[in-house]
Amino acid sequence: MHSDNEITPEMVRDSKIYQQWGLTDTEYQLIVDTLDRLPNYTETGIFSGMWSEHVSYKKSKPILRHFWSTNERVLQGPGEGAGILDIGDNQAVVFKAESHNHPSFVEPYEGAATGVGGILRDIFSMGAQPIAVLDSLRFGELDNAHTRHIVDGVIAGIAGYGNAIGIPTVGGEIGFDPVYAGNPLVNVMAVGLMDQKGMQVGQAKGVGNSIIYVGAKTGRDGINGASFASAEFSTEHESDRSAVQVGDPFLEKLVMDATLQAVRDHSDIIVGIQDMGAAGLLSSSSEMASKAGMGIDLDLNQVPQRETAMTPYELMLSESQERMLFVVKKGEEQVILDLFKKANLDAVIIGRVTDDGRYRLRFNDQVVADVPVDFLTHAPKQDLPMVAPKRLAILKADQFVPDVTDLKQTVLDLVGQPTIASKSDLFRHFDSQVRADTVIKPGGDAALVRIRGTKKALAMTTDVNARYLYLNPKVGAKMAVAEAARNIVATGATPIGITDGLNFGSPDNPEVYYELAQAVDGINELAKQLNTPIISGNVSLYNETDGQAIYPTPMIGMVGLLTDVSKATRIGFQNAGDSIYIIGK
Amino acid sequence: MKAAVIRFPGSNCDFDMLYALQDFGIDAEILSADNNDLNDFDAVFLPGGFAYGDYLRTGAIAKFSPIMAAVIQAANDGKLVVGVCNGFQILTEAGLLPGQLQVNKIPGFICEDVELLIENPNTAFTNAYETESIMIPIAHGEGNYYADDATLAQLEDNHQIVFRYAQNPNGSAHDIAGIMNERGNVFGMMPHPERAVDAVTGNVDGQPFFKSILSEIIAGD
Amino acid sequence: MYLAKIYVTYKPSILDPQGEVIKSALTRLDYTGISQVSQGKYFEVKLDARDVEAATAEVKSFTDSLLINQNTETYRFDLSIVNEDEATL
Amino acid sequence: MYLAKIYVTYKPSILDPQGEVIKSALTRLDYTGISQVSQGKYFEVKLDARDVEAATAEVKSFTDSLLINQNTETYRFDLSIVNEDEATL
Ligand SMILES: Nc1ncnc2c1ncn2[C@@H]1O[C@H](COP(=O)(O)OP(=O)(O)O)[C@@H](O)[C@H]1O
Repeated sequence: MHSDNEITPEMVRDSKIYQQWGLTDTEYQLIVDTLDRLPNYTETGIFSGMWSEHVSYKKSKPILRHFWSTNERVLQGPGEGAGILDIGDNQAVVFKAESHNHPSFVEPYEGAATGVGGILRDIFSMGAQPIAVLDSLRFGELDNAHTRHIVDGVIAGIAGYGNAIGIPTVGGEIGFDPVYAGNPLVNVMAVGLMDQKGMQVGQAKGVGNSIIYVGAKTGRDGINGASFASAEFSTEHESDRSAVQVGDPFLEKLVMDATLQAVRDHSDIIVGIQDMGAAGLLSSSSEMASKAGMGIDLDLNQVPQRETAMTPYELMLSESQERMLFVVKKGEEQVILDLFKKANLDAVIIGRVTDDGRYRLRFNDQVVADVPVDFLTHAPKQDLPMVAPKRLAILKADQFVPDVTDLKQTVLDLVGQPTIASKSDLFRHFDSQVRADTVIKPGGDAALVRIRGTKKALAMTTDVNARYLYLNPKVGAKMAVAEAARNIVATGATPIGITDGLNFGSPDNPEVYYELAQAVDGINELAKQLNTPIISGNVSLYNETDGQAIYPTPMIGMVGLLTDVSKATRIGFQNAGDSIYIIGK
Repeated sequence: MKAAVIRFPGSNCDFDMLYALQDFGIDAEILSADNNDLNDFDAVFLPGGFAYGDYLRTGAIAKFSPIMAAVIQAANDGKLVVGVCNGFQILTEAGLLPGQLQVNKIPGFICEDVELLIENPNTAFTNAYETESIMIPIAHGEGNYYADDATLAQLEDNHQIVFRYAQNPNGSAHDIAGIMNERGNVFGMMPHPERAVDAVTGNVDGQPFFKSILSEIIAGD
Repeated sequence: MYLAKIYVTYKPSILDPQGEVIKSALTRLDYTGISQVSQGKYFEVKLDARDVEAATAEVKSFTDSLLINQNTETYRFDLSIVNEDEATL
Repeated sequence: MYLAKIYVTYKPSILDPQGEVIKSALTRLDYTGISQVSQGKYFEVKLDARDVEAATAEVKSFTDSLLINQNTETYRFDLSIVNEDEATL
């Protein structure tokens, strides 16, 4: 087993191990220059984790910056676990989307299940009670055993987690196209409800305050096999490791209930809450410190561990599920520790907030990392070239003119397509009614969930037709927003906000980068017209197989507010003799 | 007159049940499965969910939680004991109701409205129904009722089968959706009547279930 | 320290839907020679006990009361002696 | 006819939530000597094959591709020869 003693900073430099972890020579040199010394093994590892696209958004940020995310309702825009909108009566709605595309391809059940677990943590770490889950799924054509296996696994995974934790899966959308055969998309969105006074943010303020680790023990789950150094430095068997996280919805239910109770009863002593998502303990702790303008000092020996002989690198990068980080006022820790203990959960103080702006890790009585936290959390931005895809120049708007000779047959052929056919065989596996608040279940235009104790209800939907974006990224993106808004309006609700899941190919391809920029432009344009700010979202890049990118697929998740739930409109015709109208042109 | 809704770690329909009871004017509260005393309560409800994760077998771990001795005592005292979904599974594991709930015949969780036939209208759980068939949602992966032939014959003979599925969704023996004990005070069913009490959700077929229970509790007071 | 390996299966009279589903999936995948599949549970439990008799009694006791449902399941088990700090399990 | 008994367990690095829950239930039930519990799956599959080598290859193949999740699970199996109409399984 390797330790930092064995692998010297010089070895890290000379072996260029950092390249396998995803750091470029330029980035490595920047670290050397800024630290004014060679980073050691652990430090190199944490920079590579924090500076990955997945965590830093270094490639997409220049585009995402343009998102319009302020209006009279916005209480929290992008930058926290999830965005928050005011819905009156001192209540707020919280929502966000997350992708789990790659894990779901490797291991459909656990990939999709942990996607649900992760997005729910984003919601309850804000102090909100999750009230609904939605999904947006893309698979290859349903004509082979492998795709069926993925579809079945993903559906069972979403059901397995959502049903067990007791949050209804109320809506979603599913499409099939050969471009997704080697790269399915699994996006999940969660919606939560909170009292505005319970709002929590993920910040580590106040010198001396305690960092408390809560929930599952840390194992080697999700430490990226490909970039992991074991091949070079460890004799341990690769097959004993797992690149895929395993979810435990039962544990997460306990963590969720205890977290919400802590927020309800002890908001005066809780300074911040953050879930451990991508790059686990590392990104959650460093971002909390950086946002607050503070430093942090962690003792890794205190981290509850599920496996033996874990290194600091592994402890920091592990993506074990069902873990949270709390910052609690100095001297008040016992209250929180007791609360979690009562729920049979691990809760331990693992460190303190400092005022020196350093990110410092200790292990076995040694300092194993000591770097400026702001530097760690701010990857050098990259401005990438973009160019309009060639296909757009040769496509004419009227290129395809359907030749319909037998209307009846064409209609039958169309409704026989899996993408168009009813999805009830799939969504019947989701518990859409637990919590007993679901007014409109899957099968309608948008889902509708009432807010108990009020007359209000929240409408929610996920939509995108990626073929339109393939033909015109900007117009296609606008159409996705428009479709979502139509679905919301069809329930009687008024659209109030958007989250998104931007699924694209490699940003290093200037054509893909162009698609991303155009799609964001399009979303923005329509969002402003509809007064639906984009308050949260997720980016998933590198969705390619054999150099072939998926269609640009920016999933739009939209939420609407219905002030009087008795006015809800449903999809079915209500009475014989009612008139039927077509609205629009 | 007071009702307890037992919350096992992993219960997730506890509030749904509580609200449904309260909507019918029943004084109800949620009680953790760590308690061991039900003396103050006249009726006990075991709600749906996944008690202790149900990893081993549904209800298997829950049957050993501290509250269960008190639940058994309450049942023996003639108090109403009602289990819905996971609650039904726990009651069978604990031996308060015969049989066992197995994995659905076609494995997989199913959530949809199903038609139930009211098989015995003269029970504490059905006496307010004026129709013979109702729609109630199911939401389970292990609702396939099994009991040996002798037990099934006994259930039939004693009119202990309270609800049957009109179209069997899960492979249950004799299309069983809900049964009670011989004495008629312990009852379990897989479908969720507490999800069908509020007009805004589009289904009120669960209302007479709670009205029946309410009148029974009042009568017993 | 003892290691009990406990094998739980359905009683012969009980339908095993998972086994059926697996069998038909295998047949779809062209494993044509398969005539029967049953799925059960497998537990490994490490326990301390005075002697083999005590360990055997304990395994029987907790398997009967917790690990299986006697309505539908049955089991067998082997017991072996293991080193306190043996890593595998 | 061959009978394959296949024992599936989690890889050592994988969290086994089942095992933990069962262990704490057993401890609550006063089985105090128990130090570790893991829950796995147990399959019995009856199959026809030309010879032991063919049967072994087939069991490996379908276990890898269907019965286990290679990311998280590992397995071992025994093979025995059984009578066509042997009742038990
Ligand atoms: N496409 C997007 N549109 C708007 N906001 C986004 C988008 N992608 C990410 N964000 C915001 O950036 C922040 C970081 O996102 P992410 O890394 O996905 O969150 P997490 O911390 O849960 O991993 C979040 O506040 C998120 O809402």
